[in-house]
Amino acid sequence: MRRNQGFVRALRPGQALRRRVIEKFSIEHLQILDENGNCDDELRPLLNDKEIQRLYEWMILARTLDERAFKLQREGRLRTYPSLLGQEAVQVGSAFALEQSDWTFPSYREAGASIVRSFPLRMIYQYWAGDERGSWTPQNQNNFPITIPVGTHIPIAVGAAWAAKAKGDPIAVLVYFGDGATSKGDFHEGLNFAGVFSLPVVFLCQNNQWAISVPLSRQTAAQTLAQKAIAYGFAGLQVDGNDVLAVYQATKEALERARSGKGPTLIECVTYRMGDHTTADDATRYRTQGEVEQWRKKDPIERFRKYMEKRGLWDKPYGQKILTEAKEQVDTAVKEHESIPPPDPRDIFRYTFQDLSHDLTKQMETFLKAMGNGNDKE
Amino acid sequence: MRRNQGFVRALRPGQALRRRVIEKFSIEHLQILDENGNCDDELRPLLNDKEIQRLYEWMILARTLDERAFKLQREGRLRTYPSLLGQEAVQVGSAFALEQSDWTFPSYREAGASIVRSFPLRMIYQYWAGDERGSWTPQNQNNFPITIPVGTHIPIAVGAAWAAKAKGDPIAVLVYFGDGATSKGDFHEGLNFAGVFSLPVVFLCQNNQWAISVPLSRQTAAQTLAQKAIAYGFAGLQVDGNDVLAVYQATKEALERARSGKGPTLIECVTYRMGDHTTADDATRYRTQGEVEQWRKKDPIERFRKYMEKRGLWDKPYGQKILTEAKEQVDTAVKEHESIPPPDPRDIFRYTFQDLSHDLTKQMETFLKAMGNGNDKE
Amino acid sequence: MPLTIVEAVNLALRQEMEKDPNLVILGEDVGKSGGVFRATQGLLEQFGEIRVVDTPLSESAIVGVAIGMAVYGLRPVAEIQFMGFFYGAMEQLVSQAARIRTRSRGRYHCPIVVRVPYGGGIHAPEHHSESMEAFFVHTPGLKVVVPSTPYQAKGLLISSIRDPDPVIFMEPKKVYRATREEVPEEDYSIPLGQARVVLDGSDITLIAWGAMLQPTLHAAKLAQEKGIHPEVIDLCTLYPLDTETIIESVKRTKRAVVVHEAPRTCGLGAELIARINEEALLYLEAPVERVTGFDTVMPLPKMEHYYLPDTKSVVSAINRVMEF
Amino acid sequence: MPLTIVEAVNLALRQEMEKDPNLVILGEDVGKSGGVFRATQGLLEQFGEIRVVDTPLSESAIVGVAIGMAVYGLRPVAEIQFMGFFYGAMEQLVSQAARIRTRSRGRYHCPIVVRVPYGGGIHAPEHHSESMEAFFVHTPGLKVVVPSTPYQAKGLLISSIRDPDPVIFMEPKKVYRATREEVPEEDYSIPLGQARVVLDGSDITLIAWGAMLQPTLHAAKLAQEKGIHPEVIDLCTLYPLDTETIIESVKRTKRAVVVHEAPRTCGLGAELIARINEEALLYLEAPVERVTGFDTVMPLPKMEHYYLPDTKSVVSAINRVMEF
Ligand SMILES: Cc1ncc(C[n+]2csc(CCOP(=O)(O)OP(=O)(O)O)c2C)c(N)n1
Ligand SMILES: Cc1ncc(C[n+]2csc(CCOP(=O)(O)OP(=O)(O)O)c2C)c(N)n1
Ligand SMILES: [Mg+2]
Ligand SMILES: [Mg+2]
Repeated sequence: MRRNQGFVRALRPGQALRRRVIEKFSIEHLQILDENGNCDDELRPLLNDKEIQRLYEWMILARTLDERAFKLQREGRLRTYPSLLGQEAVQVGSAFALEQSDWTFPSYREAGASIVRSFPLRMIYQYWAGDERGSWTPQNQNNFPITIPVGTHIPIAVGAAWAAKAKGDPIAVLVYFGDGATSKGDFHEGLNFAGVFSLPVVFLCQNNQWAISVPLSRQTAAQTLAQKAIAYGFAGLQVDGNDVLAVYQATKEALERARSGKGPTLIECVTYRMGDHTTADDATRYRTQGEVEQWRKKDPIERFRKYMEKRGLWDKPYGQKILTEAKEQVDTAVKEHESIPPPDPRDIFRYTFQDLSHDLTKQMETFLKAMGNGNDKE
Repeated sequence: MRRNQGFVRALRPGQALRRRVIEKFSIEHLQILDENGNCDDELRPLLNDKEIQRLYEWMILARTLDERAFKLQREGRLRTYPSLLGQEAVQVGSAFALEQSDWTFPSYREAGASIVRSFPLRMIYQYWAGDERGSWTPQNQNNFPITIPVGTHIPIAVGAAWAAKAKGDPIAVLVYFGDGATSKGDFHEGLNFAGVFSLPVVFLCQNNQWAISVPLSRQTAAQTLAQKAIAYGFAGLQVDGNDVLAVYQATKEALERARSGKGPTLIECVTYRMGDHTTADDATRYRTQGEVEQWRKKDPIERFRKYMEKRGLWDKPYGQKILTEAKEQVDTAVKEHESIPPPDPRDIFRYTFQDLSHDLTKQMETFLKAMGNGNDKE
Repeated sequence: MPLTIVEAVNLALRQEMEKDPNLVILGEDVGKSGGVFRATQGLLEQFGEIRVVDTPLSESAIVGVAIGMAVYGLRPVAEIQFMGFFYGAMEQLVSQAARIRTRSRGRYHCPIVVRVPYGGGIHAPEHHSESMEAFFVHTPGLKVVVPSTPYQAKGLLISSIRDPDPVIFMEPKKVYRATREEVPEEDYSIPLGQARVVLDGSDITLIAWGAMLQPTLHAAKLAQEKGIHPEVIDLCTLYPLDTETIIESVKRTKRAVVVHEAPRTCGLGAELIARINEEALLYLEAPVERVTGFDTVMPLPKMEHYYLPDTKSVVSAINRVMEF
Repeated sequence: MPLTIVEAVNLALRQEMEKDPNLVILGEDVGKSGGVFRATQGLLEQFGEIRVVDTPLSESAIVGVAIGMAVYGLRPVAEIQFMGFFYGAMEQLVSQAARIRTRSRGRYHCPIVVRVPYGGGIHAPEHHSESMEAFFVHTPGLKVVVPSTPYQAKGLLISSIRDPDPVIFMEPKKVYRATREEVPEEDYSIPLGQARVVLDGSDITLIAWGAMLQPTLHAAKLAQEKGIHPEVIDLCTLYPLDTETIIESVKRTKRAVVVHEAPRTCGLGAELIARINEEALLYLEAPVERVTGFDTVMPLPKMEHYYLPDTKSVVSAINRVMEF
């Protein structure tokens, strides 16, 4: 067995007594669907045909919404937007495993997860068009707004899990982040805290191999990201992130462990960022087309489609129908979004505190007066 | 073999194919001297009799200096002071393994290590008496001043290691910190960085079981602190921190690995803080006398003395002589320290930048004038 | 009963915890040991481990976890052991706590209190004497409160706990036990955002807060003996600032001195002068003086008395302004 | 040759790296991709992986490691990708970098430069538009530099790199590519701590820095058409402040306006007003005006133009002050 490297050499026979192995750990990898859509039936999650199709339909919708966002940005109708292309399985599979009462803390790349959490498509466009109203969470939902400062939402998710446990609510918290986030101090402080108090939280790392232009090899010398859980004394698992069934199964299991008081789990989903980091990035500057092509072969949707076809759950007409419906939903969302009247400048001040402070009232009035005096900067 | 807990249950036979173990790790514990001073000769480091005695003499000096510091504080001749009592073996054993060209980055509890690094005893008292001149490092030494914000010196030590590697200097960096420090974001960012660039640095954790009143069980859910190295892809080892030979041997080995390009090592030294956190603390508020007594049996100096006696390297006269010499050294150091004239108030301004800024010159002159005008606050 | 500031803080915490089951306390050493200054003494015993939490040594997580608790519906009161260790929690505070209401357009808010002992003068080690209020005041979305007496401490802490937005509650550790004052058992609160006039006067306005109030008052008394009648204002809340009270006073006295421990440049004193300049310039008969720390690191005990404003330095500032 | 600010930064880095083998660059995406704004483009290719380091996503370690490199004898130039992500590095900056010379009594010092694009107006996502200079200026032991033009950028960056103490080099990303200006190939440096008078005038002093210089200058030109002659000062170095130049000017013009993007309260504008109050009060014929961001979070693109000072808001401030 492979020893923790380095001290192997130092081990000579007859040292058993005072130089001994005191802890052993192992990290597992889970794949249920291989790249050709062949399924390991031993592991297949208990999903009925309709649910299988829902997974597919969410992934198609996620990709459609994402492609449109990209187009809109290029047409100047959205600001900088981070594409989820290639990560549909991680996002849909994990979100599909959640109960509505569970909480999610997304980073900025999880449009695919939010729609499964029934966050309005319209508002996704609204947010990326530069309108704060797009990060308002509908009342019946337990989703925290997206977080841009990488990793800073992790301790917050842990705090929510702490509160849920203290209140005895039978829910779990799911927090999304990337491979780059695992290098941040907040990742460490958050996971460590969750371990110490054995909190109902699932840490879902979308290891898409890149942090803008920085490859995984520059984020860590560890063989896997899943093994970071060992540092915190809880379970870690690596999953094929382009296998929607594996992601679903692992997340489901981790959420159940969380809800039943078995503590946190770190799930590393191995996937790939097929697009540029954001619409403001150009990935050809730092990675090869060859690498991208290798991953295209592992496309999460195509793989799942093959599986469904084998099971008789997919045929051309069905595929066509789903695609058309997705396009329609996205069209409607874009229309709705673009017909929303511009935000009220007063909103800049209104939400700083529950009640406007004296200073803010004064600043707002001066500002509105200036606008009135033809000093409106628009 | 003990699996990464949690997913064990999920493993059913016949799942080998898609659910497989991809990584295995183990953590070792090293002890060379048992609590009765019996030595595992297979592991005994290559130290001659004189060196064995030096280790003992340094430990006696460390303890003597520490006991005096405590007394001086109680007499109001020192400010708050953090005792190293019980941690003599970790500090002396590790520092003894260093070459003079190596660098150390202490936290605040390593008076025992600094004296081995030939830091003047006098200045240790000076610093804890509240005089910055006590944190000036003698020119020929590569010791960074002590750091009080827990863990913040870790990335700095890593930066020094980075520079040494870049310059091709054949040296290693040793950074000291406690069990509490392992919960800080800077611990994570620093160790991760060192792993990614395979830097010549040794992370020495003095796990003394307590962070002020917070026990180890509140710092981590991990079975050992050594296993945190797994998260960073480098070697981690747990050592009996009250066994000066084990600490010396592990540190020596890790330093050699560092100097020969084999990268970082995390060494967890299991020891105990026999005293209060500092002279401002009262440990009886949060821990039992019973626990303290258990650890007194493992006293690092007494254990080593027994070993030396067995080897004929210790007898009463020798022990007496060493103790007397230590007391004399400490007496001299205290005298020297207390005969140092008070610091020059100008020093408050002088070291902010290489050259006094216009503002600071003005502030200093105003201040000196005020003092002159009988407004001297002394 | 007569209490010290630290006892008043403890009383406020206990009484609010009795009232509000959602109030939880978290921080380093707040439980078993009752806090390094004993501010949380007895709370673990009374309320148990779920409501009084000794945390790992993780400033960023202490504030971050508190934010998550608040978003979920609890009322966390976090403690950062010393202000010098707050820097590690700045990102959580500025990028998350202070913005949640704004960025979620009111859907979520963040009713946390972060208690933190601040300031110098207790001969503490390095990094234990910071006074970084200007950082917080400059950060949109935070309220900043500093009591100067036991009575103020209880009333202001209760208001801070009940406030729906994030509050930094700075505790002047130099005077934690300096004086005892009658503090009612009964529930009372002191509204945030209001300064108080501690001494009425007509010749010059002295503005201070926290531990600087005592030397300032003392200097005022000495000035009175010389026939100068200073008005002394205790800010109590540093943000939102009670500009009105300050301006009203300065318009009457036409002179002012601001006293704070923090480094001079870009300290809160500068903002107070800016507001006086904006609203009372024509009333001024002398430049507003600042008595502050230097633009240097706070020295270690042997020299910290040189650094901190004290009665003498306030007195000479008063004289300079009066003689201008 | 005519360069933009970002090209001038790149040129300064390249030339200093050619001169000084101890100069290393580290940060997120500074290597292979040449920086998200291309400020470090081509440096990895020319100087290799040991001198141009793509780091993990760890702001605290980026600054902390740079400190260690500097203490060991290198000259690190670290990049924090956007100022909004600087908070995570505050503890390293304030508790370590800014204090090393003081606490080691000169035995060690910390010649690091931290480059950081700051400010709004590029329709960036949340947290990408911060302007937190007041935090740095309030921290003893740091120098703070902000270029406003390509020529200034090269000369000031070279001085910052050669400076023996920690320097925060704030790059106004809004004008990174706004204008081209002749920037000499030759080695030249612009001393830190000196403001420059960009426009001579006699009626009012306008003080700005970085991206705010352009709207301020533009407003000044418009004022000239109305017969008002503003003097415009570009601070260049925010700490140490060139108080002399400011005071000398205000004493002549008797009026002043300060312009900055950062929130108003406790911004650097307050400090400038405090210094004018201290040294030129009796010369003032009107309150010094502040044209600043609001005490709110910088809005997202749809509304950020409401937040940022611009020509119109500076013009109306000039009018208010002149008509006072
Ligand atoms: C604290 C912080 N530092 C830097 C950035 C700039 N930035 C935005 S995304 C990103 C890379 C994040 O990589 P990863 O965590 O893998 O997530 P991914 O973008 O791949 O989904 C960086 C450096 C940021 N947003 N926050
Ligand atoms: C960042 C930071 N937070 C809090 C403190 C206050 N404090 C001083 S020592 C200490 C405990 C440190 O425990 P550990 O790391 O185990 O070292 P030990 O004191 O046991 O040697 C704490 C909380 C500090 N110095 N720095
Ligand atoms: Mg990534
Ligand atoms: Mg400890």
